[in-house]
Amino acid sequence: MNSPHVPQTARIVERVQESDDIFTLRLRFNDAATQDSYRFAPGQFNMVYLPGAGEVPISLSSDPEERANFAHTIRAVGRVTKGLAQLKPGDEVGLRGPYGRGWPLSEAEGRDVFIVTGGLGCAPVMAVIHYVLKRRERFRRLIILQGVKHSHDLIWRASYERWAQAPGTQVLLAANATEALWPWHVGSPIDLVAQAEFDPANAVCMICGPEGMMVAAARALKARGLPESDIHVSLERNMQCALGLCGHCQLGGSFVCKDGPVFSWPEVKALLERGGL
Amino acid sequence: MPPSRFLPHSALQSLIDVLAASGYAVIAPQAREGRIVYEETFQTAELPWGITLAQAAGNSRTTKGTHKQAFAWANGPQALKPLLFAPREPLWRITRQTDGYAVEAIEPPGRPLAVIGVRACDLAALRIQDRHFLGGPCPDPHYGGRREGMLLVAVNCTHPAATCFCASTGDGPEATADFDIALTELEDGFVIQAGSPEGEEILAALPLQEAQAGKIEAAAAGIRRAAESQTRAIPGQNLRDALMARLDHGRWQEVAERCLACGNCTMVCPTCFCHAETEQPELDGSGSLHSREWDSCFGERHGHIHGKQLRPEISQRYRQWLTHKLASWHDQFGRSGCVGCGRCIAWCPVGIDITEEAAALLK
Amino acid sequence: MNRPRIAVHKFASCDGCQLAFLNAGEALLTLAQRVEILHFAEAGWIDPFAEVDVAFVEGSISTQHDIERIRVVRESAKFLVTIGACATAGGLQALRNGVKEAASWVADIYASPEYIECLPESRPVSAHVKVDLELWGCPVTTEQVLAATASLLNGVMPVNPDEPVCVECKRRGHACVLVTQNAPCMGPVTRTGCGALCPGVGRACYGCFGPAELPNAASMAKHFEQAGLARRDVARRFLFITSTAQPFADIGQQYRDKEHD
Amino acid sequence: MTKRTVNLNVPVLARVEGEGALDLGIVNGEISELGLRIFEPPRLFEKFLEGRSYMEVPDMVARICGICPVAYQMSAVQALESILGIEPTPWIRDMRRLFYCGEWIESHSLHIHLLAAPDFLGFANAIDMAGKHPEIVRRGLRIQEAGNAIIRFLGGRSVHPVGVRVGGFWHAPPSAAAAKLLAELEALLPEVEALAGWTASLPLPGETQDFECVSLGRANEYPITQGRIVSSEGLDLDIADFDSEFKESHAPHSTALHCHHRGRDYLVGPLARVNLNLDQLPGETRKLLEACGVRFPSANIFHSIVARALEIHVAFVEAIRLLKAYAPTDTPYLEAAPRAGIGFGASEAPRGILWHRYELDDSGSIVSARIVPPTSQNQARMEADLRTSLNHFGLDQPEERIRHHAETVIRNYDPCISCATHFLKLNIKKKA
Ligand SMILES: Cc1cc2nc3c(=O)[nH]c(=O)nc-3n(C[C@H](O)[C@H](O)[C@H](O)COP(=O)(O)OP(=O)(O)OC[C@H]3O[C@@H](n4cnc5c(N)ncnc54)[C@H](O)[C@@H]3O)c2cc1C
Ligand code: SF4
Ligand code: SF4
Ligand code: SF4
Repeated sequence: MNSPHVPQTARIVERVQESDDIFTLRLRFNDAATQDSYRFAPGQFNMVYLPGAGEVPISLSSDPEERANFAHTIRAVGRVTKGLAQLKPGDEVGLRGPYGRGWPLSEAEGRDVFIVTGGLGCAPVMAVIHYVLKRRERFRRLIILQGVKHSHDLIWRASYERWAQAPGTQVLLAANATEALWPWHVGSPIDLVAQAEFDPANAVCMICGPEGMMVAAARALKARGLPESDIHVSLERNMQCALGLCGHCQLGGSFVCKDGPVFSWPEVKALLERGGL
Repeated sequence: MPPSRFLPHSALQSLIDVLAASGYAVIAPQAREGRIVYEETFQTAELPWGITLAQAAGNSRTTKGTHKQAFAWANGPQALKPLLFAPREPLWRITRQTDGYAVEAIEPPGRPLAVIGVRACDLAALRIQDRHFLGGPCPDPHYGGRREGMLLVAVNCTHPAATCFCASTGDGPEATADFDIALTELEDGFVIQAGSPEGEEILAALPLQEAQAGKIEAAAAGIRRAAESQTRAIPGQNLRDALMARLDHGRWQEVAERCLACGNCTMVCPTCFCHAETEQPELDGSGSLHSREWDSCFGERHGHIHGKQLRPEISQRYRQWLTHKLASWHDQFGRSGCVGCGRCIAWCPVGIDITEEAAALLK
Repeated sequence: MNRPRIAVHKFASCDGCQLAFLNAGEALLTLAQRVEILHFAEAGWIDPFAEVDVAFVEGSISTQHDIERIRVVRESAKFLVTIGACATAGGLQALRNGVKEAASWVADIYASPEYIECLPESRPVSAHVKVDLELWGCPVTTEQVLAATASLLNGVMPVNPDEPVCVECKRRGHACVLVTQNAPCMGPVTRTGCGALCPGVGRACYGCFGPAELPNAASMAKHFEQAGLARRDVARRFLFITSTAQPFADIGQQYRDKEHD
Repeated sequence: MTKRTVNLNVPVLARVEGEGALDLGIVNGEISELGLRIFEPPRLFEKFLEGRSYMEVPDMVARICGICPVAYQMSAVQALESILGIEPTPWIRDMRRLFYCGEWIESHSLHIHLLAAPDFLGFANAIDMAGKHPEIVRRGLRIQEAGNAIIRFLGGRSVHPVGVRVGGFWHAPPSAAAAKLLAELEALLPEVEALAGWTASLPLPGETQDFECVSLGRANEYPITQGRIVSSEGLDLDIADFDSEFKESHAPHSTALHCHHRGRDYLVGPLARVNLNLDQLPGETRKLLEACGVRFPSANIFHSIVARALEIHVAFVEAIRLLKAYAPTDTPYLEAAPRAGIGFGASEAPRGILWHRYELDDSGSIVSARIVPPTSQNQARMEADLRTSLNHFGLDQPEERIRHHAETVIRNYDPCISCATHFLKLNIKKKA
């Protein structure tokens, strides 16, 4: 039986501790043919299976052009992710994927790309940042707006600093609480939307983070004149199967696992603004 | 439609025998512990002869009546759903190897079932479940495996319960499609009809009689009466926009005071498909079993994302259920998720009535 | 590699939860191979002060000595799991809590009450020390305890299902006793875990696994009353095996206090 | 030390298995002080039974003991049915006997293998013993599980079973479940037969003592669920008259009550039962008994373990007989309107007579409850035995050996104080 429920084994080739509780696993399918034919788009995710514990949806955080392996950047928060955090290079996990609809990158070509992330949201958009930076000529300005709860949650700080220097790139960082010598904004990332330099008539915005923050960011962007249809968000819902069968990820008429996780703002606006759905 | 014929009660056993001889495990209704269940059956004597069913909101009683029919009741808490979408089943197993793990898919036990006594509402629900489990980009092999070999013997409903409202959803009481054989029960036997080549083949092996016009008319009248006798109704077959416009209605709070968040309505609903996956690691560390089980949008797991419960209130969970069933279902399946079987009304311990709630919301 | 060390401690209880281990059959031998058991009096290991990775605690805290002992257990364990209704909610013996006459009961029963040391209330372990995992049930099942252990051995926090009994009842295809018999079944507000045993034998659940995740105890109580139960009988449904667990405690109290309304 | 003896006719607490300790004083080579202390905190069951409905009693009293909940349920329903005027049908009586057999098998096998045998073979616990004798321990665990399976068949689970109600059982299990269980039991029977001989072959201490055996009897069957109270000294008593012959007192060093027969200690439990009911043993068990080389009645208290193994066999033979004849019924229970009255129940828990007395008011609420469990009946006997056997053993022995012997003596009774089974604090005060 060829069952879409069943994961394939993959091996950890590298593990990087990004912060206290965030780590990146570089993985490779054990089966060479599977690895060779594996393709994904930024914004898509895999079901990562910790043997004996269960599966969790995790976005792909590496560049889709890398063929030898791919990466997941994971925050250890609960049962499965804390278990995944204990794995070492050489250990095996199970994987199924990729699933879902990724970011609208072809739509973004030739336009400003505005990336807004909050909290843990950075991982799913990391693949986009890499993607745009590697193909810089295809896009106009790149604005990266990242908000974290505490400044020490900011991972890849060196990268942000480097990107901030790159031409046509603006980096805006905010933290609600900070250590000494935090050179960036203290407070909500939404405050920084006003400082972003982009052309609302010719930009695509991609937002990822807690729902409340996404709602606030979308409002602020709209206030800057960006049409709602150019705003895209990546959603999180409980996912058991990621095949559109288990019903846990439903939001209105959509299954986040297959119709999302990336949605255009008008598709989900009404439901997200209300909450409890 | 091929012509209707007649199967006297006395020859019903031949239907079971022919099905069994064709390799099917025969599942048929039986009266047990106050309700109707669908279980493997060998003898017509095991059928609920003379049983009547009285249902009301939060209430279901079977009694032994004086009549001589086997199908003079509306439905039990479950029919096809557990036979196709198993309440709990293993999906795969891993075994620890010296270096890593081996993963092995677990096949569902393959045994073709012939189900006698399927109602029109059950067939409508089946079409939805078929579409959900088999119609998407990733068809479910477990559901699919069971569905493939299944033979359906429908029985038109002549005795709806007070909780039934299939006439208003447009799904019954007559089975009009997707069955292999359909029966309509009369005093002394059944008007019988094939709905597929497989059904036709089975019929050919039965000692059938010519159905006289009187019998055919009596059968049609029975079904007509069944539709007319339904007292409940859903206030409209497409409530999508009306309900989505009422997400802040005060009724949600009101129903939440009564609703136990027990999930019974979702468990008995023939169209509900939610399930969760579970893991059972071996104590000796040698491996682990991964399974799935029915789950409900009234449970914690359904709205859990780490650090947050998306629907912490009973009002939100009830709203999720009702708006999914009657509103967003239209986006997913092009129709309402309610087939009018009334199960959620009868099996809700506190008798919450979907037709009444929908009506109150529309006010 | 060192095997993880475990201890099983007993406080005021019937011993039934420890039987989850002792009745495990072959799995008991497997367990003893995977872990090092340092303290488990009923099974023959005595070292109450041993430092362990996981301590399982059965029984409620009901004497001053118990309070001191549970603190030691907490300090010497990395992970503390309560097993059963006594350790998790005070147990049936917590029925004495808040009863005015309870103070005189010891004197009524014992000839030399001065020798009997006993606090006025029987309380859950969590009332005194931090608990890492609470396994409900009176008693806990072997499957529950071994699944939790297997998960911990795997380095992962165990899943602790909290859905209502009804969901499991329906999975198993039992007849609903509320709907078919008007029986005062606690299943809709009770945590799953037993396998829906009571409805499975045709009787009402009496709530021995404690409250489910989002129990609407008020509606349940009202329903029992409408179904013909006297208020004191409604109170007794909630004030039973896990009488200190919320919201059972409040609803039970409410119905007991207003017995004659 | 003076013991105050008090007659208790007020409701009495339910007892406990729990923490036990032994206080032993030795002066000039003589025992000056000996007290088996049970200090499990009291749980006051009999008190909070008051005011509850009679229908709740089986679920409540089960919680007194996780090891013998069936016994508590069976004594209780007997007492309550006698008040309500319910006369159980043959089906109900048979199923109660079957149910109870499950508990004997489970409890006896657990005691033999997990608690007692390591003493005789020199192991600290059964897991260590399994290292050397894996097949013995595995056999024990299998037999124990068979007992649990019988309880589950009628009760849903083996600890605090839910299948019992006043009047009978909540439901009659289907025939298929009975057939499956029967097959399991039949397959295990040869192992059960081997077990008896194995217990008799253990290096058991040998001395005999003089004690009175008390059990149920005169029921035309091996006593399990019912009977009159009989003894090796000719007692033959209706269970309602228990108080006329037996007196409970509170020893200050213990949270358990001690029970005496006419001021003397006495023995209840498997050895007492076998000694008093040899003529009621099934033929197959008699054959086993004769083959095992131990002569019954036996005055060697350590033959309790052999008696236990023989009773496992009795329970298997009975369970197989009852399951072979099993058919579900439409009336698994009888109902009666509540009424006021006083009723008594006594059955043979694995550890001996478990006696209950209840008073109901006319609405069926409990007015008072009294429970006398076997462990409190054996308490005085255990202390007397300790005195005798320790003297015999030699009080000049090293402390460690005295302690081990004392523990072995206590454990042999299978007292239901879980810690007395393996957690014995011995305070030895030796004076020159
Ligand atoms: C499309 C998508 C992409 C994601 N990408 C990333 C990522 O790149 N990096 C990252 O760190 N996290 C990501 N998450 C969140 C991640 O899935 C959760 O943090 C993780 O499931 C928590 O599991 P847990 O067992 O550790 O937590 P627990 O709280 O113990 O959760 C128990 C179970 O609930 C489910 N669950 C809990 N939280 C979520 C959630 N947020 N989404 C879906 N199911 C959940 C899982 O089945 C989980 O095992 C993503 C989520 C989604 C839906
Ligand atoms: S919603 Fe209720 S009436 Fe409609 S199909 Fe489901 S169970 Fe039947
Ligand atoms: S509507 Fe009824 S059946 Fe559904 S969750 Fe609420 S109380 Fe339970
Ligand atoms: S159904 Fe309820 S009372 Fe019965 S065993 Fe389960 S949780 Fe306990």
